[in-house]
Amino acid sequence: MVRVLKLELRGITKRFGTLLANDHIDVVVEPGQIHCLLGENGAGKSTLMNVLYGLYEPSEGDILIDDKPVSFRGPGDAMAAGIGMVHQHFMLVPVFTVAENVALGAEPTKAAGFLNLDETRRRIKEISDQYGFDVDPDALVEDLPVGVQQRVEIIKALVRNAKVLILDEPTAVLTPQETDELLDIMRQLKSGGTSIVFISHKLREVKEVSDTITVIRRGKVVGSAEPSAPTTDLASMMVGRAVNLTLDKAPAKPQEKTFEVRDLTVIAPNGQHVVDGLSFDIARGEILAIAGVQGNGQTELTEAILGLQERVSGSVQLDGKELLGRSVKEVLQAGVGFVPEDRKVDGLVGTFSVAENLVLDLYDKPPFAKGISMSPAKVLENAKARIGEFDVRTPSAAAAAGTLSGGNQQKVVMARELSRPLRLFIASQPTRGVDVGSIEFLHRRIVSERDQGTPVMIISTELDEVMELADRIAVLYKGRLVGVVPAGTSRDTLGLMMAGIPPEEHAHTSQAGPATATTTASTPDAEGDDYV
Amino acid sequence: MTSLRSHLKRGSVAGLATVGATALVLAGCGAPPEAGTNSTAGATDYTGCIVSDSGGFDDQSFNQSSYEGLKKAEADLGIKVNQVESKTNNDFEPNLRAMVTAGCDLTLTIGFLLGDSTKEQAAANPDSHFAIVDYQYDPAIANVKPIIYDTAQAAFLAGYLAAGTTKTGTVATFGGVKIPTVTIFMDGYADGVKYYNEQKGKDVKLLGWNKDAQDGSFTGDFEKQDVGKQLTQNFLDQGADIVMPVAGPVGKGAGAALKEAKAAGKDVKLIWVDSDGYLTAPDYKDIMLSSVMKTMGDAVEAVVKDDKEGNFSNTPYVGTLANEGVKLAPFHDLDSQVPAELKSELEQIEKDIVDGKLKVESKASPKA
Amino acid sequence: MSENHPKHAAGEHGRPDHKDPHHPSPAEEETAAVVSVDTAGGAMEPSAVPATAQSGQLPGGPDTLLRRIFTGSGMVSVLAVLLALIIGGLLIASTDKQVATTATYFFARPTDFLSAVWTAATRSYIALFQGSVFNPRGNSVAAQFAPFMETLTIATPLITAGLGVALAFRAGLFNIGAQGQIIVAGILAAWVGFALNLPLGLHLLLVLVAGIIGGALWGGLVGVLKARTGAHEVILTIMFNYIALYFLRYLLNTPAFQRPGESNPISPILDATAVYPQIFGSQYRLHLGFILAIGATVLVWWLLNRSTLGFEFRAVGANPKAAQTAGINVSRSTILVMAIAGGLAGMSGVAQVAGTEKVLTDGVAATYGFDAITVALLGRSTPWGTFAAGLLFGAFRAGAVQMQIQTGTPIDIVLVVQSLIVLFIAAPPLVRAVFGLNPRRKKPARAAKSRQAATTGGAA
Amino acid sequence: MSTTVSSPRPGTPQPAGTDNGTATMSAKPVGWKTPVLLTAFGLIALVFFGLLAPNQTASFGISTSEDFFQLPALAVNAFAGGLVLSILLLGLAGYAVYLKTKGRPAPGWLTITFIVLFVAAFLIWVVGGARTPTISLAGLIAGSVTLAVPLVFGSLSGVLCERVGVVNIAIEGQLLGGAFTAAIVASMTQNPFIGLLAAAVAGAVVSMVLALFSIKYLVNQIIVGVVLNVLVSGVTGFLFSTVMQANKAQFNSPPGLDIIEIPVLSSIPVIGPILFRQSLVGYLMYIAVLVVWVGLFKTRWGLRVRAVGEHPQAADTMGINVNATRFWNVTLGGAVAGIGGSFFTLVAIDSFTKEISGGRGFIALAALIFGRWNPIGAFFAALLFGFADNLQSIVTIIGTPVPSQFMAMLPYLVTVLAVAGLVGRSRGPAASGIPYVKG
Repeated sequence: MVRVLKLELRGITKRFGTLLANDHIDVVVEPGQIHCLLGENGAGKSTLMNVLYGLYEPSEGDILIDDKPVSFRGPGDAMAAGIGMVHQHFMLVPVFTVAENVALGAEPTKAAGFLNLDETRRRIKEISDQYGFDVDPDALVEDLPVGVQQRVEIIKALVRNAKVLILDEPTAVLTPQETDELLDIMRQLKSGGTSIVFISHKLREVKEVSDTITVIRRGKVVGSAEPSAPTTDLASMMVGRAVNLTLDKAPAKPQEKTFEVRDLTVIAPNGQHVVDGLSFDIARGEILAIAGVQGNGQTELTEAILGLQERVSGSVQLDGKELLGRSVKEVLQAGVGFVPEDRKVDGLVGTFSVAENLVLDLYDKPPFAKGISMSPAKVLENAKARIGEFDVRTPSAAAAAGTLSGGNQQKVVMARELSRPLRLFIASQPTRGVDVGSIEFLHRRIVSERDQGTPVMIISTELDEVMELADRIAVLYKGRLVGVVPAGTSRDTLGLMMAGIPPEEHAHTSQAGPATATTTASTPDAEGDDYV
Repeated sequence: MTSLRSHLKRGSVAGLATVGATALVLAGCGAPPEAGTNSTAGATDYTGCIVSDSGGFDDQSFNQSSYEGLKKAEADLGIKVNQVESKTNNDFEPNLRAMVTAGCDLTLTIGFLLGDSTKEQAAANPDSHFAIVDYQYDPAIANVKPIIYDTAQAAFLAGYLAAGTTKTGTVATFGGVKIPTVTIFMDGYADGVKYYNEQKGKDVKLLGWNKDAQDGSFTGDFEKQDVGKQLTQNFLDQGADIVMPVAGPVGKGAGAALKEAKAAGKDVKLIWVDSDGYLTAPDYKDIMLSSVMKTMGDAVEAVVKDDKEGNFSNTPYVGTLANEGVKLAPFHDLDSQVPAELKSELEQIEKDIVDGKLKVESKASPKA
Repeated sequence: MSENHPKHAAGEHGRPDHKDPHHPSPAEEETAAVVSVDTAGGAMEPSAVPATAQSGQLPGGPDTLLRRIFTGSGMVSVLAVLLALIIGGLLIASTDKQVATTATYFFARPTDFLSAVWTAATRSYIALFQGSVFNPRGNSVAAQFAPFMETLTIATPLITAGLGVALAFRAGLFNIGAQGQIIVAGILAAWVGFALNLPLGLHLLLVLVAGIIGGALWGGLVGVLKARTGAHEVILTIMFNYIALYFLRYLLNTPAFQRPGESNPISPILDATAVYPQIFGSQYRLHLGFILAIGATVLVWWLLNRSTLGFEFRAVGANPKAAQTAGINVSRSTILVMAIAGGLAGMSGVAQVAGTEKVLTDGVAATYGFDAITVALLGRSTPWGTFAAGLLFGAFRAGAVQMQIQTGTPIDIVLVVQSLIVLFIAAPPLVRAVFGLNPRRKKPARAAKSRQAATTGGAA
Repeated sequence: MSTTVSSPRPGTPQPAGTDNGTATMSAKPVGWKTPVLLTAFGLIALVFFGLLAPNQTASFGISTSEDFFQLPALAVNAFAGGLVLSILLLGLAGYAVYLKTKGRPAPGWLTITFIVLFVAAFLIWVVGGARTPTISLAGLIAGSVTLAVPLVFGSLSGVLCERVGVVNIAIEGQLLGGAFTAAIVASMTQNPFIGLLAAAVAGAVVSMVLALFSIKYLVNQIIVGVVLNVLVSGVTGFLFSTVMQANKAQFNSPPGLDIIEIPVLSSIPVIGPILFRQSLVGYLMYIAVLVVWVGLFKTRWGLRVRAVGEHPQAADTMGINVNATRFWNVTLGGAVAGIGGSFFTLVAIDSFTKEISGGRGFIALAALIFGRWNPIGAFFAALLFGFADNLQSIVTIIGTPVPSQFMAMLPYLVTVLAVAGLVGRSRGPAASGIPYVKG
């Protein structure tokens, strides 16, 4: 067997300006181990790994390989030292083929620098066969499913003979089934002699696959644990307090159905039916959660309702009025509140002040504007009220929204959308990238909006969030509705539905799921599905 | 980034240092002059000033010729010269004003674009004298002397010459921008060709200008010389063998194209304008058939001389064949290629024009 | 719950390794404010500088020239101007005859060379100053201040066209087309001015309106094409400049745009009722257009900061996707902002034909359309910044005339100095480095270490 | 590895499912735009080039006197020719409409065929209506290539810069800088080859400023480009007035690069002159297009360059120094444009004048976009602009009722049409224009 590496981080400190992202972190990765770094989003795990991978220079501290200190000028050095990394957001060039992506940076060439990708193709085949990956070296990466893209990333590392593989939140974009496959691959790699640094905040996976666990909180190592440690202990270590965050939610009292979607179809520019004949409706005082793995038409569904999609057919009616074919402004005026999935891109203008962002879709309505003249005083007044009401942590109402933390940004978006009388509330990934404290707050606001009698539609890829908030759950797969099931449906059933299998085909698993389904400490977090 | 930065610094600093040091070592070893050698030229109080239009004094056209005329006056008459170039139309007025305040005795302005500003300054400073090239006022202004040219007369000769010399039966002309001082050349040239055809019963074709339609080929500016070259190439492709560019520096493009054609074995010729191209564009000596000259420098010098001697008048100076203000330049090296018969015909035509027997008219001609 | 949410929770939530181009991404946005403050102080941490903290990023945000001057980076602006002037001075000196002469015996008597360099550069700049601000040699107070009036006059079209460019910048559009917009405005305004006979007041008003409409049409057309087809406005505006110029040349060759009895491509002089009155009488060229330029600056300020339209423009400029999601019609904004920008540039066209030139020629736009871009950049796309930058560049242009007369330095030097100023102001770290203001940072230790790393890495 | 550059949001790999991939902005929507445009142009052709065409014979010379063998001139009756071609055009437009009703986009060949036929119809119409209805087709094409030479170099510079993620608006400045330096250095050394080399260096220096400011100081790339154009214009104008004009013989009379004819081959009609009767710069143009294309798409260097332009983070994580790659590529681009600039002063003409590049850098920019960031596409786009330019020149020679000022607008109108009508929302390299800030 190939010799394996011992990797040690000693006193790693990383500052960004005055911000301390990593504070004297010590971690030892023993050869041939799966070492888990457990921590909330924002705890500093990824920064640490970027330091280890040579992307950031540490402000202080040393990296040791086999007890010898090394320092990496860039990822090239790290790779040469036998460290490979699969980033949370894949580092693949979408318009390149698999082979090109794998070759990049260490390209086999013929004379005069001409590429010789045959060698790369052969290696990809080899590794694919060894680990049972099904990867076509000549496929364009942008055409591949996420799971396959992730395997391409793993191949990239293996082609470079990585002895230590860093996996940064690898399961965030996977279905439960794909996650299980990945865990299998990890075990395989380990038995082949590769050490793995597994970064996650999902306790179930961590416990299932890790050999050692190091818990990081706010940039510091707060302790280490055995995988056998109780889930609740791990969770409170990670979050820094006892976690018992089940949402207090009164049962829904659905009234009349005021929002109806019929045969909604959205055709993407490339001709694909990204939303395909959807029909559902939502009653006042009810939360419908749309579950599904990311990229199954959720974005297009919400954009179609809002009027942002061009090629749409079918019907979307709110209070008996057709929404399709109207401008975004008209849809918003009809009483639709909308929280987009990517607040930085769609929800906020980062360089605008918090106050301006709080009126981003109200700026031309009284009292903020008379004619085309705006009243800064009224905008400010509104901002102060909303900031107080939603507990937005900002230096001032004039601070640029882009400087706030993710949770506070999300509060700004939510505050804006909930500040006007709504006839329908749509929130897409309402708590993505948001800290635990804010999640609780935002969830309570969503439920209270429901309790005021507004139909609410939640789109989330996080099963925990779906299960916690929903009164009914609709699962999307490849633009189609797999089924609409009641709130209490088990995690396994939902998982299978997210893979496209309708509930009637796996009825036997619907009840009495495995122990994992019991939610003792449900603290859904940023990109993840579940802690447990 | 680190390596990039250090590389940059090292590279640029080292490079600069090398260049600088070399230059100093090479150039810095001379001996200093003795102090106190301050030469003062033959002194006179008379100051002649010139304001160019936006073409600048290097336009190889009227700004340049006028400027050279004034410089000649400086050398010959010992006057002081002040000059200022205009970059844009906005500079005309401040430039002119500055000249007047600087105490110029005579201020020369170039081109119709300066017409209004000159008029204004002339009115504001009735004691100062002005002269304006290629523009005239109706009615005349007491302290402004227009210097204008009936260029069509000389261009007529050039047209006749071209028609009489062409081997292919096709001649061509093009302009820089369609303005009267340009089209007057083209009109005369066209008429010359036409006259030749009438006299000889031939059918020499003219490309690039249609006098009746008052439209033709223009490069669009006085800058893109390669466009002038390509245009000339196109003329050659269309069968022309003699080309007269009326486009300032862009004329060199025509010269370049013809020179190439000549090198490729074609018998082609160039007719220059404004100055004697044989002298001012010597690169094209061997294809320079003749030039349509505006002897602006002489006129300018004469006007300055008159004024200096107290003989200023506001009657327009009109350059014609008669007063040699415009003329056809000698054939120089190509003299042998112009048949004696044609030469005498040209002399006769010149005489007829001078005598008024032959009228050369252009829409752009100076008003009588 | 609040104690669990410290103000600066270690900010790595979201996408730590994802570098969003428009957002400060290192360790998340939360840190951006802190970081930018930190970098402004001079401690450049290349890996932690958010793009928006860099001065070149457009649209400019709220930091105006004025504010920059009164904050730490004000010094940088001053130094940037100084540095540009020094380089320009060196360029002047390098071609100076006296400098060349003294350089030949540099080693024998270096002081001659140095004083020649000094003289060549300062002589030009003194002339520049005398031609733009105050001429002590003037024989009356009025004459002494005449250069300043000239500066204001030349600044007028620079300001309005610069505002047009700046406004478009703020909406995320690069309006390189002020030149064409000035031309089309000039055509319409001049035609109304010389072809119609109308009473005083009404005539001028109509000239102004015609010019603004002309510019707005030409700019708006680009907006329409951009909004409908997605064509890039940089290319479109450049092409539209040429098209406008050739169209103008065509018109100037038609009798309708020529003086009766003449065939020169120059229009009749505008009627006396159609020209801007001169503010301080006929001794200065300064005309009503300058007051209107001040008005335009106020208007643009109001538009951007106090109107719903400006809110839309800025939102579209800063984040078009968010703007669209918030119900703002991005296409409409694009068209509208280009039309208004064109209208502002159109005011420059009017200032030309009704203010200084009083006729229409094919040089009506001079180089104002292109200068306006640098003016807007220097003004950081804020209305008052643009105003100030317009004055500065107006002073350069006005002074350049005097400089040329007195010293023979070609006006092109102004282009050099202007563009250098914009470059330097956009890159404060460079200026600080040149003047030795960057705190020295130790690097050698790292280099040694990384070499070792490479070898170790190779062995492992 | 096709020529179309398509990527979603800059720098974000799409975590999307396979066949339901989220809407990528690059994919061309099957809209009505193309069919409607084609139909409109077909109708214009029918009315103007067909029905309203003069009943005169337009003749197109194919051979020049120097050619190896002579081909007869092509003579077409303007009316009949216009009618036939416009009917063909309408047929193509109809096919596009038919495809649209089937939900399919018009294929690339259809648009290209349409353009070619439309240009042919226009040519026949304009020549048929002229006073002298004869033009030399060979000359038209050869001249187009000549006029396109600086455009091709300029757009290659753009390709090299944008492919690596830096927008290059400074092409104009690079051309001008190259032209100036070539003139002054070749004059001083009396050696055009040294001049050519110096032009490349000058272009590279201009580019280095662009690279320095946009990469190191993160100044907006378009701003740097715009300002650089002004700077180069100012510096060359200043030195022209002060240095070159003062001593033309020493500083502004560069020896030119001669036309190198390849025997026999250069005498092939039409093709001969454009391929085998060129100056060194002309031959370099063909070589440069090929080298850049092969380099970008077949070599390690190209793979890295494109990776940096598409997804710099990905390149960085694979150990590629993003900013150094950008810096040197931008510098290389400048050198290429500099060589293009030398064409003005070493090939076309034998001296420098102010603003000799005359805005060609911007046309090159348009060619780059029209050519979709592909060296070969940019080459053909530049040829199209050269063609439009030369056509207007020839048409004014033979005399047409269209005023010359309008003919002069032709290249610019073609650009607007190309950019607005045919290119539309196509996207360049995903990371183009975005500074890469590590960390």
